[in-house]
Amino acid sequence: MATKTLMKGNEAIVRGAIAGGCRGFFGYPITPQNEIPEYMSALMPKIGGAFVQAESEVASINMVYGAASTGARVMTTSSSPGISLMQEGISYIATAELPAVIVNVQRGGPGLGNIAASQADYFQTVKGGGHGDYKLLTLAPWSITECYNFTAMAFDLADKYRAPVMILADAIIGQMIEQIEVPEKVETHLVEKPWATNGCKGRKKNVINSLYIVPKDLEEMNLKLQAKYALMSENEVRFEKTQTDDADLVIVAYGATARISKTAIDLARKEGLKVGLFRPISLFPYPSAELLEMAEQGKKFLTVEMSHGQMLEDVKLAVNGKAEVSFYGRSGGMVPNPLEVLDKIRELVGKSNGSCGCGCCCGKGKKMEVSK
Amino acid sequence: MATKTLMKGNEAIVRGAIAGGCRGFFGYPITPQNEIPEYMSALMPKIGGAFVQAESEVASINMVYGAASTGARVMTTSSSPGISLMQEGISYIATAELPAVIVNVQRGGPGLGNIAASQADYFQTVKGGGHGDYKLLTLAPWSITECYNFTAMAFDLADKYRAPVMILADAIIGQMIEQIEVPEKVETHLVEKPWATNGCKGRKKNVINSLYIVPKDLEEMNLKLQAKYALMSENEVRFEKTQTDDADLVIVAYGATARISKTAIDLARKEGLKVGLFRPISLFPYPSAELLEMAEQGKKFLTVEMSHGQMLEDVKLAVNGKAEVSFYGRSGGMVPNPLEVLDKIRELVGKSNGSCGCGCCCGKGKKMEVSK
Amino acid sequence: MALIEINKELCKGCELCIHFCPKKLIEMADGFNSKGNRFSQFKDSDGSCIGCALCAKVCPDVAIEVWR
Amino acid sequence: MALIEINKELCKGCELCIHFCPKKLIEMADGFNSKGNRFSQFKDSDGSCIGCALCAKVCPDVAIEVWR
Amino acid sequence: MHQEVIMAGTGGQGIMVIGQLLAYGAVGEDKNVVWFPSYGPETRGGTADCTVIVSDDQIGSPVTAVPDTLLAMSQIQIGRHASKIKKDGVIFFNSTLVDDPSKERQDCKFVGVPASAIADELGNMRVANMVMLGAFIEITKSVNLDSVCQALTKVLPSHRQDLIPLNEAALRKGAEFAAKLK
Amino acid sequence: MHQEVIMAGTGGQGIMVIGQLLAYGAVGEDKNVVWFPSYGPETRGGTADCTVIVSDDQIGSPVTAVPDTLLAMSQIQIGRHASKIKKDGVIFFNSTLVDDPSKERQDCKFVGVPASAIADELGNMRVANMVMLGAFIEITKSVNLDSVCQALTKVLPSHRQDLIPLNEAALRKGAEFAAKLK
Amino acid sequence: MTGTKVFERPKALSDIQHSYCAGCLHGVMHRIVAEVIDEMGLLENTVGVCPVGCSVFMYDYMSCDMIEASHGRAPAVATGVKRMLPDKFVFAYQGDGDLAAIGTAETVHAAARGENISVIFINNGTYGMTGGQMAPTTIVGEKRTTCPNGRDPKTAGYPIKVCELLATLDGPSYITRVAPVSAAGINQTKMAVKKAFQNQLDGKGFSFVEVLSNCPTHWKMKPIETFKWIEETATVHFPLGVFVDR
Amino acid sequence: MTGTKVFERPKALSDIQHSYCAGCLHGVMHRIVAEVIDEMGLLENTVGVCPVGCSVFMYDYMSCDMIEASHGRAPAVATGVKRMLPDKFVFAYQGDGDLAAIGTAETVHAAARGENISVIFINNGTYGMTGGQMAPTTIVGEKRTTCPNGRDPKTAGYPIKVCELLATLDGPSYITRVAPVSAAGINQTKMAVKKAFQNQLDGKGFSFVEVLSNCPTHWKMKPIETFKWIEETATVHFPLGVFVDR
Ligand SMILES: Cc1ncc(C[n+]2csc(CCOP(=O)(O)OP(=O)(O)O)c2C)c(N)n1
Ligand SMILES: Cc1ncc(C[n+]2csc(CCOP(=O)(O)OP(=O)(O)O)c2C)c(N)n1
Ligand code: SF4
Ligand code: SF4
Ligand code: SF4
Ligand code: SF4
Ligand code: SF4
Ligand code: SF4
Ligand SMILES: [Mg+2]
Ligand SMILES: [Mg+2]
Repeated sequence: MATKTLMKGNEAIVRGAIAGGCRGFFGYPITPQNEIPEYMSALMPKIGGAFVQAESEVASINMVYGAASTGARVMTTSSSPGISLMQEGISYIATAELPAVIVNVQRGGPGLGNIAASQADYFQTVKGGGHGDYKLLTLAPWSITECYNFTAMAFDLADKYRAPVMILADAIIGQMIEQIEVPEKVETHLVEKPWATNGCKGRKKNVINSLYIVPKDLEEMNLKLQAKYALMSENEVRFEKTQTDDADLVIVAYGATARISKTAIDLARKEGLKVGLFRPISLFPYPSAELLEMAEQGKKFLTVEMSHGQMLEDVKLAVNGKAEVSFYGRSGGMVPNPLEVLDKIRELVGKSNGSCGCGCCCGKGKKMEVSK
Repeated sequence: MATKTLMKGNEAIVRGAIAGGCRGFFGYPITPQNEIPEYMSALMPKIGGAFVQAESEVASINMVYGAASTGARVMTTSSSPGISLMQEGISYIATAELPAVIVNVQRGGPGLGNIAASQADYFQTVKGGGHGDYKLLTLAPWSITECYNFTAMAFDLADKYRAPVMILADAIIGQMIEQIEVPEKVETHLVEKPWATNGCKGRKKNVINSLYIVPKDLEEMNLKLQAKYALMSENEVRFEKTQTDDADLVIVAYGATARISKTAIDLARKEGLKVGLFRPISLFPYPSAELLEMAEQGKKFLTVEMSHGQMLEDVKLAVNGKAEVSFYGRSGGMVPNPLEVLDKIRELVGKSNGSCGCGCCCGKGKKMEVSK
Repeated sequence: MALIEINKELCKGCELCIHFCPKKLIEMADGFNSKGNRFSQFKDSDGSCIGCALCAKVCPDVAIEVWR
Repeated sequence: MALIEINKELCKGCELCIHFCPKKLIEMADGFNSKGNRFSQFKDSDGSCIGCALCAKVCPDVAIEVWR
Repeated sequence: MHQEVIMAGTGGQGIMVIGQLLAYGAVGEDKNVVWFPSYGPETRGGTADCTVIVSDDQIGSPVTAVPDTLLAMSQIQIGRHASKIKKDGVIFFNSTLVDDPSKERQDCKFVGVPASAIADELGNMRVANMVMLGAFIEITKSVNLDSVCQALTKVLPSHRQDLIPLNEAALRKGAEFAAKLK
Repeated sequence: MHQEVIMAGTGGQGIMVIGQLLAYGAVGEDKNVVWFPSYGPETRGGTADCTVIVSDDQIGSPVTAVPDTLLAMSQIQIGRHASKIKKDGVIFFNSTLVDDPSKERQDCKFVGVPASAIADELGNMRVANMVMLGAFIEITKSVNLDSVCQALTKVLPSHRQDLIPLNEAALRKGAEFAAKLK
Repeated sequence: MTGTKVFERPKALSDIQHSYCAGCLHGVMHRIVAEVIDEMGLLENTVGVCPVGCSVFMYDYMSCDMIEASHGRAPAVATGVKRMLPDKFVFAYQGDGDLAAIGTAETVHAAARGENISVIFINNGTYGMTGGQMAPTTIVGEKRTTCPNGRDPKTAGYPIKVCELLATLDGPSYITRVAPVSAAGINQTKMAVKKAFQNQLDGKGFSFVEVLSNCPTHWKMKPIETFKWIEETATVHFPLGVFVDR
Repeated sequence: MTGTKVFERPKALSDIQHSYCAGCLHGVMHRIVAEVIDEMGLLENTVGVCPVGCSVFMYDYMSCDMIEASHGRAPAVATGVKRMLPDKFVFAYQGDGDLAAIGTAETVHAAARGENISVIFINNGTYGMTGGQMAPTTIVGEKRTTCPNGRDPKTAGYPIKVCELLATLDGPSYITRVAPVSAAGINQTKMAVKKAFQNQLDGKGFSFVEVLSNCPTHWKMKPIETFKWIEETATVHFPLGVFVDR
């Protein structure tokens, strides 16, 4: 039977990865995710897996590229600046159609920033921080249990689509300790990998490559990728709705800010305000259709992020002008607390006309409110 | 008086940079921009500037970080994969508020891709390929003359806003040769740089830094950046409109695809089709207000890109559901030719109802039409 | 006659000065400074400090000044 | 009696084999192959090829085969 | 029962450990709990705070807007956090290192514990954190001291397990001291 | 006058150079011109094409949809480009290396120039490109041969300037040969 | 055809003809690598990693499994492969821009880790693929497109001797520099490659073969002249020999 | 106070107290760097570059102009500064994770270019700031959080001797390794820093001082024990001395 214990998010990511069949880890230390390589260095040898502390994040992602080429389930993890260094490698992995899991425990940015929680790598993750038209199937956990389950699931998804999968967490999710029911074992779906470069015994040679020197060929590769992303959009959209049916205002938030918003919503409901939570779990593919549907029901939206309005753009693209979209964000490691969100809710609910005064609906660059 | 000569785009970027006061170049070879470091290696020593062939793009961007810290006008150039490697450094430069010019002569991606023209680094450039909430003031030249003038101007803009400025070109623009009238001299606006780290003689010490360990401080830094970007949105929006006044359909395209679209439009006009061209010149800040205005006049839009629909999202965000937005794109180094665009125009103009059949308005991932 | 002064607030109590003093003229004090750190103190009853400044040179916190 | 065969279509006319042949049994041919490259040819009137395969070992295009 | 506490100190004072002890203790009693830390970059010297929420209900936000309690190891933390504490909340401070801070908040209860001194008596400065936790538990009753003592094996790193008796002693000394205050 | 030509070869055959010569020649006559290349990655062996558009009007698209003319240095280029050429367009090919391709397009004019052979006669294979350009100019009249010859100094790299007479000879030989075809 | 064939195209070479310039030693080195793979019977057991450089298409030219790495990262990619497949044979083939410039960290650390892989390093003193720029191995005074007046140590520094650099590490089991520009040199080169491969099979760890190679195109020399230059000049700055063998 | 002050806080140190752990040699090295800057009168002429590591806040602790570089790139940043300001004095201060892991390429190439900068390299055998992970300089057998059973060369390879590595290059003018853990060692360290700085003023090019440093916190030793360990163990694996002086 499943055991209930306390666990830190970073540890849950490690345990989930191993449950998901991860047998190779390549990473470089960076706060706030250091527990991940540390646990991996202790656990991988025990299960006959490989652990390499790489010389840099650039090396990490390229070791993952090579290790994934063999068909093994492998991963790397880092935090914002380190993920930026991986962008070339991620673009290669996506193009070579290699299954791999990447975890970003986001910290305050830009620049060296700090080690507190942030969600300002959303654009980098879902729009493509690297060059070219590729996408990262992205899952955003909001609890330690999801850290475990999503990481395990990520390896299946990576294999299913032959694509890199990103777990987008943040310093709160990674550093937080709470209860988790660790499942006895996780269902994993291992697939054949006839494409793997593991020696051409009994077959013709395999090549892992992202070079298509003839534009026509590269365009065909791109169309293949686009078809794959369309398929993900059909099959892998994940989200959670809470108290949205009767809601006038729907808060859209993921990860830690979704949890904070949940508390704010409970407080608002106590005040009789009709507010609900829409939590995108897959950030790509994004649950646009569901948002549009709610928009057409006449609901208003409030996006809450630890950024200056990044997912906000996907919400706006989803509702396509059919609903008012407001924004509340903190940045640089500042975390909105439930009361700040509650204030914003109070300000918005019951208010009839268009402009929410947050300055984020004007099309031009985004202003932000900071509770003083 | 200005001399009229033939020049290659990459050379024009070099000459424009020098005219704009560039005195330090740090770069690493990559096709299709190799002429830039090659010309720089010959010219910089002649004008008492510095040329360093860095050991990598990571080193290049960090040399730029150091060189810009001294207050000098400096630049680096690369192409898609190399720009991906610069993402951490770019995020640092933006946060440390250093003026610097970066040129991306885009090539086919993702991955190693190929060396033909592409516009698939749009997201990376304007949404933020690096971590955190920063933006790059981005200019997209469509002629050799603009390669020269925009690069020169970029140094002024970088100083004016203490921010990195990106010149987003592609293999066509970089490799193309055409006439240019080289101005006698370019007006440059040199500014005081009391913040520069050049020795603290007669003042208190200066520090160039992007670390703000206290979240409140980093949030304030972020708000300062956001204010700067808002200011750019007020002052630095650049675009060009041609034959849009009477147009039923407005093609939105930048750089090489704008030129191609221009020819298609001329052909369409010959057929009596009312089509115009809207060419964003600044990609950030994006000319959203102007697009919205035209949308409200009931015009339809067709975005033409060498990508699978990246700028398309900014067009949709701008018109905010008030107009139909169609898309035509080629990728992987395939370049749309004027007749393909003309066909798309024919298909769209005169057609009344909503769906353009390009599959790009469905909110879910983008499909694309490729002329067979 | 030489002497040293240890800035109690700068001291973190690493005890390196104590080990480096050839004359063993430094010892840990009781109590803590405002930062909650133990700190060392100079005890030179018979003025045997030679002002060699080894204590100061090894102090990571530059907490020691020396007079000679 | 040894001999070599030069694959005219693989040859790029670099002339390395010509320089490496101790017996000077290789020369450039007139004309071009279908790729527009000059190419070399084996000329061994009196069967003096010793089959040392130096020509083959130095050929960057693996255009030469040797029999002995 | 729903208790939100901020524990604040500087790196090396063992703030994270006592926060986790409280968390493990609470789980031992089948309560819901969330712990999360925030620190500066230095392993030592930098600020090191953690939030612990113990509740009978499911816990939403791990971030506390209005903590019930503050536990401060040294002076600066008072300044940084006292203002946030809820009206009639409790502020524990290490009176060995902190001068009476009661002026900071008229509407809170202040509990001074000479933790460093008591720890020193016990022969190891580093258990001042345990003394503070002991006092905290005695007064807030958010968990039983025994559950916390049992949790020591889980929380202390293997190379510190030999110090369990000392830590337990420190916890109890802290509790005793606090008991006397009532 | 508006002339769109694709010049196609493999790296090392000097396609880019003759394209640029045409461009510079045209500018010398105050025409508008755009040149742009596309190649494979290999310095040698890979495909190397360029597009040249010469026009009396402003030039929009640097990309040509329906070229008026193709200039092909060797076999493969015919296959790659012949189909694109406009009806009644002209296809120049290096007949030393290309077998008669006229079957590829019934509706185009084919001009075979034994460029490699002529170049070889001139004692340097590498000027086959110039022979082709000479023939192209003679027949299309898009610019004057002299303007192109003058452009040689601009286009040839400094370490090749000594070869100007040879290149000029090759240009003229190509023109002569083409003249005979009429 | 009389007699027996004593020299033919190795099986490990695919039948796609490479597109290197006439006289480029990349072709010779591919053939040698392929011959050794054949002779050691490794074809079906091999995963090769090729670089970004003129040899970027090596994955077409070999008939074993191949991975095309990003520029400079072949040692990291090979590490990833070898760690997951310790029983397979893994080699990396890299140019000097790839290995000694952008890939410096990956090279040094794969060597320091003693990764059980074999690396073939083609030092031709330039960036061939991108058009003949200066490389970290370009000798002082040599002209390249980014040092048009010749490499000036005052601004561009000095060439890196990679064998000597890596020989300071404890990880490598074999480090050698060869020059396949003479009959003897070609044979030595093949023997070096063979030893590097055998070391991996013997689990000895990182093996490294630096090959003094050429670039007739960007050196602007006839192929045979590049051979002469390597023998007379390159070997002076990059001495041949065995630097590590343990 | 009688007598004259013979030892006081150098001007080049700001009055912000650093937050290093008790007994950490980063503090001593900051003081030595500051003293040399004072004694050579460089304060107003200096641009310092600090790393990402425990010494990331060095920009607060020095009173000269400072630049905080991204992790490992200080040599590239310093290169950018020096190229634009050849007459200013430019130093970089880096840890062993910063300089010998992620920054390997930037270090090797700044040295190979003979960049006229001075680099102070703090080798404490661990990643202090991130919590005591294995560094490229961690000695075989030593326990760190990412080699909890001690560094095993079979999987983690061998430590890198950076001085020996860089000494194979022609660019550096001065390379030395010192250990400020004794009265003599502290004096030698200061002399080494002084020479490294003087070399730059003399335009001699790249100078490099490796400092065998400590990390009482993650080594889990008392400060004085770390001194003993450095003298008895570290110096065996990382011999002290001058490796280049020209
Ligand atoms: C990240 C990145 N930077 C730069 C390039 C461009 N590039 C391709 S090959 C090459 C260097 C090739 O030189 P070398 O490694 O010496 O190989 P060679 O062609 O000489 O055999 C460069 C810089 C790239 N493809 N990717
Ligand atoms: C790109 C990037 N990767 C990783 C980190 C995390 N990080 C910060 S400091 C550090 C290593 C510090 O070790 P060292 O350089 O030896 O300095 P020390 O703390 O030991 O003095 C690391 C890996 C980072 N900030 N940026
Ligand atoms: S100066 Fe010398 S003798 Fe005096 S206290 Fe310091 S170390 Fe001891
Ligand atoms: S060396 Fe300095 S910090 Fe350490 S105990 Fe002595 S005075 Fe205090
Ligand atoms: S085998 Fe020897 S002798 Fe015969 S042709 Fe070749 S090189 Fe000459
Ligand atoms: S060596 Fe090979 S390619 Fe060169 S000429 Fe001889 S046969 Fe031809
Ligand atoms: S460019 Fe140089 S290295 Fe590349 S294939 Fe040609 S000769 Fe060989
Ligand atoms: S963690 Fe180690 S290196 Fe960092 S300050 Fe503390 S003792 Fe010094
Ligand atoms: Mg090379
Ligand atoms: Mg260290």
